[in-house]
Amino acid sequence: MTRQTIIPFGPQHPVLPEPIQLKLVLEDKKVVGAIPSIGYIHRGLEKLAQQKDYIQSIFLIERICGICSFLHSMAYCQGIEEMMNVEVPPRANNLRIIWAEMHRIHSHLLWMGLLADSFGFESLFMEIWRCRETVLDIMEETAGGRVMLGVCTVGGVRRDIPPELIKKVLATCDELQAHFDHFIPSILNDYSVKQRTVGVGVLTKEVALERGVVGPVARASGVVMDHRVAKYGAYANFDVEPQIEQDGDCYARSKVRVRELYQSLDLVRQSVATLPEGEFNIPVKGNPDGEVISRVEQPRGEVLYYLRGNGSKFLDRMRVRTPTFANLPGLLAMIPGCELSDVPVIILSIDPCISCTER
Amino acid sequence: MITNIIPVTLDTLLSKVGEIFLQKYRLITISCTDLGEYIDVLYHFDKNYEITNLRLRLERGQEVPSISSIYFSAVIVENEIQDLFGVPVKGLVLDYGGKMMLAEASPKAPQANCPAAAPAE
Amino acid sequence: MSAFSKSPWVVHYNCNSCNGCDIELLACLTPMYDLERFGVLNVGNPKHADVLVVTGSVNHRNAPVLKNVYDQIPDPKVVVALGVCTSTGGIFAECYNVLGGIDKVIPVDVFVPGCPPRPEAMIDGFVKALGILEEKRGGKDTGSAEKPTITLFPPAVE
Amino acid sequence: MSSSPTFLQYFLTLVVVLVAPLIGGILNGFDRKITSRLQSRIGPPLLQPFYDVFKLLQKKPMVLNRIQIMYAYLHLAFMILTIVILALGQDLLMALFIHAFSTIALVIGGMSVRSPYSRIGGQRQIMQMLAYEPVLVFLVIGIYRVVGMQSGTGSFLASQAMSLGQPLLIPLPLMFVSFFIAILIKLHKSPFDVSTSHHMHQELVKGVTLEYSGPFLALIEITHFYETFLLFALIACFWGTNLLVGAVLAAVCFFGMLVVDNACARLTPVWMVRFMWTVPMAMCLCNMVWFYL
Amino acid sequence: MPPAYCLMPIMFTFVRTLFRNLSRKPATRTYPFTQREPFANFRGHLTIDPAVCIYCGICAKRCPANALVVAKSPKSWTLDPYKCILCSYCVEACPKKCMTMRPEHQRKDA
Amino acid sequence: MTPLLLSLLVVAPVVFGALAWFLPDGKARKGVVAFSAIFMIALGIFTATQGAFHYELGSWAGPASLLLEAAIMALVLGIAVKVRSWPIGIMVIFQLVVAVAEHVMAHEGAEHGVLFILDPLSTILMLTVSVVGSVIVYYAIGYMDVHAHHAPPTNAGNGRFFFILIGFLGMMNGLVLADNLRWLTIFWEATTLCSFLLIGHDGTEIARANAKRALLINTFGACGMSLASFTAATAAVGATGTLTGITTAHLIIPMAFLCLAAFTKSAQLPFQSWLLGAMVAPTPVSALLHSATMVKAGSYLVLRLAPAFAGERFMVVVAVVGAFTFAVTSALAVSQSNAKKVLAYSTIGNLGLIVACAGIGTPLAYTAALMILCFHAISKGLLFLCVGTIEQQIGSRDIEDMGGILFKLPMTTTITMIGQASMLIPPFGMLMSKWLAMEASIQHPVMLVLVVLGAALTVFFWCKWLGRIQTASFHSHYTMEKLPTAMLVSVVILAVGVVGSALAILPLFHHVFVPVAAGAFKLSPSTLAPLNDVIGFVVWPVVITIVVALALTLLTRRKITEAHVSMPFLCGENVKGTESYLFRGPMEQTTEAWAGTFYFLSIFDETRITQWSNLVAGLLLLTLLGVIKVL
Repeated sequence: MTRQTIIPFGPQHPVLPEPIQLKLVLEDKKVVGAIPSIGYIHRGLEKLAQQKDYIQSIFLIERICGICSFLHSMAYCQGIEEMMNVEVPPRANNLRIIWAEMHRIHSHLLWMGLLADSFGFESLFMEIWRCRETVLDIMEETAGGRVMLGVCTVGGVRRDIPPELIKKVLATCDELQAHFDHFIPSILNDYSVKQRTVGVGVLTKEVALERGVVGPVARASGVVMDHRVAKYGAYANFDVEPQIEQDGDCYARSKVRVRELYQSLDLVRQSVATLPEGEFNIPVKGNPDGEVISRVEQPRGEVLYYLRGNGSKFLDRMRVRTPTFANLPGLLAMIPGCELSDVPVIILSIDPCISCTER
Repeated sequence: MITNIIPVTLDTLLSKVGEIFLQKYRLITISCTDLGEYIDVLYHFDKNYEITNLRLRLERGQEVPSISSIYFSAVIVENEIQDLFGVPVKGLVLDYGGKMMLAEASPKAPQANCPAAAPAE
Repeated sequence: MSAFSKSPWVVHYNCNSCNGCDIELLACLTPMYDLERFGVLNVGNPKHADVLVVTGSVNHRNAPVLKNVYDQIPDPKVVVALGVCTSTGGIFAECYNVLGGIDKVIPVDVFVPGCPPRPEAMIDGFVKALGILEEKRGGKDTGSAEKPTITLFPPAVE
Repeated sequence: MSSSPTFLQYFLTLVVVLVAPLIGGILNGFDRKITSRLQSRIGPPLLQPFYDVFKLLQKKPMVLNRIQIMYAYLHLAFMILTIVILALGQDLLMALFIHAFSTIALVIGGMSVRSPYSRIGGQRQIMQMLAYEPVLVFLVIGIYRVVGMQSGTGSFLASQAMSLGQPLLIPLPLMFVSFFIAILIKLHKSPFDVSTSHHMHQELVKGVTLEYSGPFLALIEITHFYETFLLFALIACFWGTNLLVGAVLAAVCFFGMLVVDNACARLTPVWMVRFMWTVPMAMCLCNMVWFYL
Repeated sequence: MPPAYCLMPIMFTFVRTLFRNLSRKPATRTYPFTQREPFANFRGHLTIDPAVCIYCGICAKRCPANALVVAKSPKSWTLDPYKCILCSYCVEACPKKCMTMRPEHQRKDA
Repeated sequence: MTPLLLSLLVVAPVVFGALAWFLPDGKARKGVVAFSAIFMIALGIFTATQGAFHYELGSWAGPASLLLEAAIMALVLGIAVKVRSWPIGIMVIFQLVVAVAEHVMAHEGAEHGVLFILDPLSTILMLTVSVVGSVIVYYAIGYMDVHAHHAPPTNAGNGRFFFILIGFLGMMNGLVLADNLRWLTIFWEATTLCSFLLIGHDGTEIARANAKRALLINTFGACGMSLASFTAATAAVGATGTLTGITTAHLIIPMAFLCLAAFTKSAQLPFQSWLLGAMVAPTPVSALLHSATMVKAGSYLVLRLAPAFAGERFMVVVAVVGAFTFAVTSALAVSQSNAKKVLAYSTIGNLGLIVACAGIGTPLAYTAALMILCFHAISKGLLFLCVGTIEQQIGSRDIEDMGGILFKLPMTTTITMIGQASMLIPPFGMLMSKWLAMEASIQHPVMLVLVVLGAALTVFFWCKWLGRIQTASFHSHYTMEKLPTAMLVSVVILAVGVVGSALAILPLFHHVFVPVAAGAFKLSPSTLAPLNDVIGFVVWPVVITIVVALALTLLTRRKITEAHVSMPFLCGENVKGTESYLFRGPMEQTTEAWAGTFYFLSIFDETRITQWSNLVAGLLLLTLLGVIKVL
């Protein structure tokens, strides 16, 4: 009866900070189909990493994604260390966790702000991003970069956090926790916010398993999966409880991430409390050889590095499977049946990182 | 180091993947490495944080069957392999025809190590 | 400064960026840096914009998109390129799918170096862009921005 | 009575038409300034809306077709006409229809281009009209009942509101609240900014105004100034017996609007229509029932 | 979903924060009118003391972004700030420690 | 003079029609049709200038009416047999029985009332029928030429079509002028028959089925008519066989039956389905019978009787049925993408508004109803003709397909826009009368709510359509479309009528509508002075505003050249080239971006709303039965 509406959603679209295109097909006002078009941001980074030596690659790999850059370099370094049988000093492991969890906080806050923006809650966005500056400041002070920390290296970390800064880190944690209380209720309880998130973009547990989604998206659908449980690095010393929700809608994803914020704060504190004295990096000799898979839980979910060395300082293969890459098929299952105005919310609810996806 | 590697051939790939699917494994991804004389394809599956890998040795010019009819989530990665390694993938549920990651004007099969496609270093 | 350069509306296009510059640009708009002090609004739509902010380098797929977005901004307009990728391709310059800086596709008025540039640097870039916008309104040809390298020689031995 | 306005009325109307955009613009400036402060920012200068308009007027025109130009002018012209008719004390319901046509002009202007986002924005704008028009009609009819039906004309802004002896707010409290909600829709404030939105908000990439740029967008902005002025002038008239109190009332409502705008997520168009056709409509009807009892 | 009016009381949860913001000074850092002291650790821009440099070229070799070019004769050290990713790998690699990463970002006119 | 005029008004069209039937296809027939159209216009205007008249037939009128009725009944019975519909058959036989019974039982004198009457009210409808109807007949000349080419082969042929179409004008005039209820019933049935034949004209399966349904429902209405006549003629007190005789509360039962008949003819809920089905007929038929004239007959009847019953509680129900119809059909029209169906729903809604105004029964409401009756005929006739033209030119009547026709059919589209604007904007008649209706309904809260909601929904669907038809890309030049003269001329005439009536709305209001309303309520026009004030001020300011805006547009427009035209916003993925709405999508395929119009099918679900509202309307009708208590 009526003709289908076909609109391009992206690449240049204000609610998507990153270029991805969804060809949306609407019947009347219901979205019936979405076909993604990617490649707007494909650089060929895997190939380049094979052309640079394995230390230089760290800086490249940090720039796979500007949001979870530290966790990328951490996963990569862990892989190389495993290949070269390097034992990382315990202090470095703990420092890595401090930065990793702070990165998770900053990433989740960023996501939360963008979500607020996607349903037009501008002042909530502003408030959350103001809070996020606190994390950025402490990262800048400890690591030397606001988003590109550049501290992780093979064999440890490049910088230590001196005791006076450790105090500041703890103070920041308290400040953050106090600030969260101002806006978290709005994300979780506000009627208008719930209207936009509850029951929107539902991904059932079955579909979540079948489509292989990861991270908060999977956890919000009731899939128990948090790679930190697998005890890599210093996570071996802490108990990480995966945050699970059953509903699988955008609201459940918010809840999971909100709880992870507090969890991350807790992990930072634990990590500070158990920070051992000693070296924070050890010199590394030789070149990587063999095959290794390194997995790390990023803010968006599990990232997989498949590294293959050949005894030279260049790798044969550096393969990254980023969380958004795994979540895209899940996204395609959420969209059909929603309304056009829900599309931005659903897309943002998986916390897409296209630059990760396409590398 | 990677343990748990099960070698498969082109003929046994689909049946093996089907078996793994029935055991409720999750497909993490497919890694592809061009080793010059042949292409090495690794299928990573996960269950309870344990990885199981299938290793497929692919001769140059061979076509690989798509597992996207079993694991839909393989669509994107298989398209990517098709794009970047120039390995034709047969039976994709959603076939981008080599234009998912790469544009019309991009270099073809850039990650394949064959001399024709390798960029000058 | 006339009213013209007191109201620069911005459209942002992420070309090939790793998100680092994007989130720093967004951070510029948030309370801590608040670019709206200068009248900057992120309009998200090239038709309403005066300033095109680009992050990231150009690849084969997004080059025509960038050109389209640029073409859809009514004159007079200014292009601000944030970050080293936008200027030269940065660390990704050698990637097979990277064409290089955005000046290969559109004329650029301001380059802001940094990886990513910190918000203060971006504000500097915007302030400079406002000046150029003012000149362009007067019909002046401002040319395109330069990317000077810094070369140092050993001091002459006395 | 509407029969023939005096020369003085014509003169005053001219003054109102000239001053209205200035006041509307300043109000918009306050809007942005206060919004910024609510968000803990410094925000733009107070005169920023005027800078925006001046800038837009200096931009090169850019269009998709020539038809949309006509609707930008019609949008503005009918908004001014609404103010003229109200200032001259003519029929309120007719003023409402003319005001509605001003919005229709914007909708059709947005829909006259084939650009998909603009068209969808246009249709959402119609949904907005669908949501608030009944409330406004009921308000007008409520005013008729209060001011007296014999005349059939409510010379609203001028004498009658004052001659009533009591402020309109007293007999029409529920309608006033509904009107306030309608204002949120009219000015595209959250949670009702579905067809287009202001400031940094992005809905459908600016929805119905998407394909207007430069001078034509300036026309729409100026209309927006007029509309802001009109709506808050109407609010002030709810306390027409003492316009000073009315101004305070308007200021309070203005601030209330900003708070609501900043404390709500954008809701979906369908929710908006459902809400408007239940809660505010029911309030209007309850208020109406008083007069039929 | 329950009808709208049942849930009205928990709308406007954000109002408290808004009024809190209104009652305080804006959080804005008024750059460029006031400038914050940069953190000592920040990697702002790269400088070199040409007098100490021995023009060995190690930094150029290490640089992941190829932003450095070092010529042996005539001796020169060239930095392309529009390529430099500020990783400070060169600073660590320099045998003479003649390079420093300054905490201020590079000003346009510098 | 009067008998001559009368017979010309009623018989001449039939004669012309017969002539058209027997003439061969071609110039001769077209000439006859064109001449008859012009003749009827002239005759209508001439008759109107003659002023009111009464005319009584001789004593032969009674038996003649019985004979004529029997003849028509026989015809309908034949059709009933042919279409195998026993309900129609039974109802026809029932009517015949009632007619005979009335003839036998009628009180003395009831038979010899004034038989034909032309008063100001009937003048208005007669003029509308003659002028608008004739213009549509003239349009049909061009339309049927093309229609024959791509419509399914018809078994009837254009000759018969024109016979019925022109003959219908006579029947309609008879209906308007007849005062004797028996004669009224005859013309009533005759128009039903015309409608049946014309709906089935194309001879397709669906056309035949819809024609049958129309016949069924209208025969049901005719039963009401027949009963009304019977009860009026045999009433214990104040028995009269005439329409104008039904003035007192004693005759409320005939009034109720008349309302029933009127509701079926005007397709009020729950009888709306036949009118929607009737849209399969060729467009001139839809324009003439199913929008401008025949369906008005129902609301005209209610309107004629309204002053007498003003204030009766009974009329409140009538008014609510009308207002309810208006609100529901407006909602249903939102969900339609078939242009003719939208028009059909809108027509039903406006008829409902007339009925509602009649039910309110104040002079103000009465004036509003008169204005809608008149302006709606012009506007809707125009819109139907435009849709007919568009349909023939683009081969679709779907609103979605009407994008971009502005430059294909600049003339038709502009006129369509005027037609649509006339439903939406002051000072066009439709909007002004809707405004009056709203002001009038203030007295009745229930009606007020329904009318306000209906009006809001009306804006909704007109806007969507208006937005769709002028969607266009940039064209620096356009060329006028080539249309058959008949189609072009008639559309232009109606468009001029729409604009002219808008400009002249003040004089029309003061000198035509208000006096008629005053006459109906036996008031002097001066007592309606406040009414005059209502419409007072607006017309010229609006006209000036539009002119200023258009002038500014023209000034600006000249400066806009191809150089200022940009690509639409497609998120940056535009494909440059001739068609600028293509974008590069997944797999590097170019796709056309397209924003369809939203019809909110899930909310305004036609089937569901129809079911529920039919139920409600049926219950409302049952409350009409309450008049039995008068017995």
